[in-house]
Amino acid sequence: MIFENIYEIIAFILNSAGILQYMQSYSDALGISIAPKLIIILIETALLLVGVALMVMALTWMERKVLAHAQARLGPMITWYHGLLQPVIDGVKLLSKEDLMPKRADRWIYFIAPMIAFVPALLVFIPIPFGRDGAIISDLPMGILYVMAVSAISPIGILIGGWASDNKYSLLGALRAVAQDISYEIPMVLTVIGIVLITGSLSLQDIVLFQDKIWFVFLQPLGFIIFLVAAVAEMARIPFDLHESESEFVAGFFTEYSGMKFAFFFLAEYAHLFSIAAIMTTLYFGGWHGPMIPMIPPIITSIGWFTLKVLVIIFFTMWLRATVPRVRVDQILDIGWKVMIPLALFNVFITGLLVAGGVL
Amino acid sequence: MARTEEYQLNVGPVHPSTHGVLRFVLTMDGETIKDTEMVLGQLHRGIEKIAESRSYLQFIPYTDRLDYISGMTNNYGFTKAVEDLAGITVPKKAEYLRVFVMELNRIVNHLVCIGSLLLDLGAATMIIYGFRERHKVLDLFESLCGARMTFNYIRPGGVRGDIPEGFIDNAKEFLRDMPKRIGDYAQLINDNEIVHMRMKGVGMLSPEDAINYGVTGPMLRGSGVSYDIRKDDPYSVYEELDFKACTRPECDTYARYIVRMDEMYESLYIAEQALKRRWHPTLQG
Amino acid sequence: MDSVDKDKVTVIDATKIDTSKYKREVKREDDAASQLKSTGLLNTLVYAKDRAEKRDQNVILALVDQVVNWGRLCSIWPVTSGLACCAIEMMSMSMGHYDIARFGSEVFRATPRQSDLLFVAGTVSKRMAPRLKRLYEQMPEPKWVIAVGSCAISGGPFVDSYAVLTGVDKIIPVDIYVPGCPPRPEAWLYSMIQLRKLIKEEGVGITWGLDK
Amino acid sequence: MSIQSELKTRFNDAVIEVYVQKDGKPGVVVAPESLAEVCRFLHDSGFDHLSLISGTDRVEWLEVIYHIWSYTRKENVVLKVKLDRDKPVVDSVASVWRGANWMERETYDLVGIRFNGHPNLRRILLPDPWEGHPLRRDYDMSVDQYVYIDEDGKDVVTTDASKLLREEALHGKN
Repeated sequence: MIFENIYEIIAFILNSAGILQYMQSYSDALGISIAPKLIIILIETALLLVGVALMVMALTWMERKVLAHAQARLGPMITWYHGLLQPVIDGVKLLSKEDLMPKRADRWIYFIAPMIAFVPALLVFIPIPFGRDGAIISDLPMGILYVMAVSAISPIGILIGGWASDNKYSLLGALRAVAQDISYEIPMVLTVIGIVLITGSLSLQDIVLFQDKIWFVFLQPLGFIIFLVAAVAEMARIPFDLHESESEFVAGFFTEYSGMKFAFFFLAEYAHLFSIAAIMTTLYFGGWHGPMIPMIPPIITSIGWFTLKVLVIIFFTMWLRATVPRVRVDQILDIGWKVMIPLALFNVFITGLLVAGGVL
Repeated sequence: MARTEEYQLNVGPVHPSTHGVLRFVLTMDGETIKDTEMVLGQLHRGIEKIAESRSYLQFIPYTDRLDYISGMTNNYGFTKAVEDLAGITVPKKAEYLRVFVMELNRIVNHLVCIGSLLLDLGAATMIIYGFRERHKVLDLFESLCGARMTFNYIRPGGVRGDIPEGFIDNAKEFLRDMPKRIGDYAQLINDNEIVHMRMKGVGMLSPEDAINYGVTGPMLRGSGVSYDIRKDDPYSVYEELDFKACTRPECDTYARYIVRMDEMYESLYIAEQALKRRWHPTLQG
Repeated sequence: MDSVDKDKVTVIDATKIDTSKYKREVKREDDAASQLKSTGLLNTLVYAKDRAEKRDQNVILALVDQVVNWGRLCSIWPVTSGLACCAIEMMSMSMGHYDIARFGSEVFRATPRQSDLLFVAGTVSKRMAPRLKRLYEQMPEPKWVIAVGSCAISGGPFVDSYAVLTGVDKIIPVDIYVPGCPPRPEAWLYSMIQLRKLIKEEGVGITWGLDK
Repeated sequence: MSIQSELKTRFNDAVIEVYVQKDGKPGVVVAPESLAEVCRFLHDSGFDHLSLISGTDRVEWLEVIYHIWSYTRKENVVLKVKLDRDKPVVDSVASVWRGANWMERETYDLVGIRFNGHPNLRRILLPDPWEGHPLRRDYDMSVDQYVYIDEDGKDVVTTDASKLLREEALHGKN
């Protein structure tokens, strides 16, 4: 069986279990024939939410463990096996924590900011192919454009969150974060142009299928380096973690946030980390491509390969965090505008020449 | 027409980069700091007033709590003053032991300093490595005097007591291992491009300014002034020991960091000499 | 150094010590039920039931209580605030040697809004006292305070100084006192364990208003 | 030529007493009026490092002590100024050594000696409205002063503990 996307997979499962026909006839009788489709979409959304939440939890645990072991420590140990339940526990605690709001905060914006930061981080996953044979929510024809556009919304949440807190640290942190996000968005998009020129398609699925012989890392080495630096900046990881910059602005834009709202920002941060690593895998490391193991359905194997690649990239960023210090804000913008963008343009130029010459 | 305005930003007294209770009021123009006003006194404990009602021996524990990372050196400063006042001569044995513990304390101090510097730059790993070695020194000190930080070890006329069993072996082991550790730190920090970006050309302090402001220690030597009180106005037995004053001419934060790194090697060398001389068969008194 | 009398140093061979007399008798429970009970979740259930009976409370509520308390006691995030000497030992505690991260507490939040625990680590001078009080007030409920070191408990060696507040409990409520000047990191860890016990006993209803 | 005799020949009347400290360093007692002049001369003749300014209450008089070191000549000199207890005023040397700025503020804060011509003579360790100078012998230790922060973020000093302390602490129920 070959599926187009997860919708079809869910529909197939429900169909073979006989539930779909039952639902269809029931809703037809009620006169709302669209209902089964909606239910499937809801299931899909729930799957995405749960998947991302689980991944985020795994990432926070991984971050603490990787950092601890890099620093000759142990990290969380007592909550279940090697502290595996630590993220769950943190969630429970943050849920039960008092939710403070500063007296002079802009209440409505203060309330909405964490959602604005969190939702785009979730939406980015829609066109990303997690595996072969339809492990994709929707193969948008201009997927890469969609990804870039949606992930550019998150900084707005950060900005208004910092603004609404009525705190100088928050505001400065937010301004830094937005300045950085915007300056690194541009080289990122420019490097993607190189890939699009080669594949001739904006669809992420096509980009992955193109890489069955050779990954784009080898075709676009310069583009990859620029993308890597920009990705680390977009993820807001050390050395580019000006979003938080703890030793300067206490906790950056979420200085005033507590309890669940803070947890949302936290979730958004790690979901963003995961999404950018996923995009990087898709664009440069051949997405779900990898040796298939017999006896296991290829969809599972390919998702496994995809996850493994994503985790390796994330491990790299964690390793960076344990090793290097933070770059200053003027230096970060200098790098972004004076080095990255010209290099990215150069990359587009070279790629265009090669493609026009028929080399690639 | 846009209007720009300077604003005030309060940093501290509880802030991750103040490491204790220091407070600045910064006048900022955008991201640029235009002026700094320091507000001190959040840790003013009135030790001088307390000293009025304490005897000389009673006051030594308070000196541990002045600069709480280098208690031994503070002990020595106070004890030296008492000895000068009372005209006490200290046996050579004790002086060597004092020099030994003070130099180890200097290493501890520098480790914490470099660790905190990197912590403020955003790299948390160095301070953890630094504290690992710090614990080894503190274990040595603990075997000497029973305390990890507040030693009360150096007393007028000598030290509190002689070394315990097994101390020399542990000390030798530390002295043997430490150069490699410092090499590890250098590997972690020195060749890091971001460290250079953050530290080189930052915090310039010209030699003239440094002298005029009365700056001393590694800060002064980082500004290229080759002055080390252990060499130029020697106390204790530093006159007999062989070491050099580490200086760097660059006057920036990186130079001061390098001076501290170099000084750790020198301190190890001094400590080794002190240990050797302390148990030299020909040592009299 | 070569003249040190090596014979004086008595070397203990660890392999020759008879350890059998130090071994504690461990009672092994063989039946499946008690083994299950010793694993986390069921234990929580049993404990919740006991509590509910003791307090005349709804079992479901007691269970929620348990889960929330479990979350709180395993994820205590301290605020980055050091006052004096003890703060250095606080740093020691979070470093490799002692590693408070094992208890899930290595997340030293710089902002009081996201932290649960305030270590009053060091001398509280009169000038610092109102600022410390403000820091405490900025923390969201539920919050705990551990007063560490003799200075924070009573003024310690500086008790007769004009500039030192004699005991931080005069301005903020303190849950646990750790004596020492400064206390060893082991003592800090012990205080963390005591705090966990305290949170375990403290019903979540106190802050949720459901206990009454 | 030792620095003591150098000072003696140059400032004949201003140098009141010449002595040797217990630690062997040369000490000079200077008249308060000519302190700034002497310091300027010392600075110009190579004594470029001011280690410490400290104030002492000697019951009959107040004393300010300057520890000065020369990097070029590698020698120390200790200056002392004796001041009237009722009117402790001396010239500031902050224009000679900029490092003197904070040390003079500290001396003002704790001992209550005023420095003429100091750019910013405010308390440094204690909050501005603090009553009395603690290192004076007549400082009243029986009065407890408390600090709290008012609406504008300024330190306010009061003897009324109820503004800062908890009720339990005030009524001894803790």
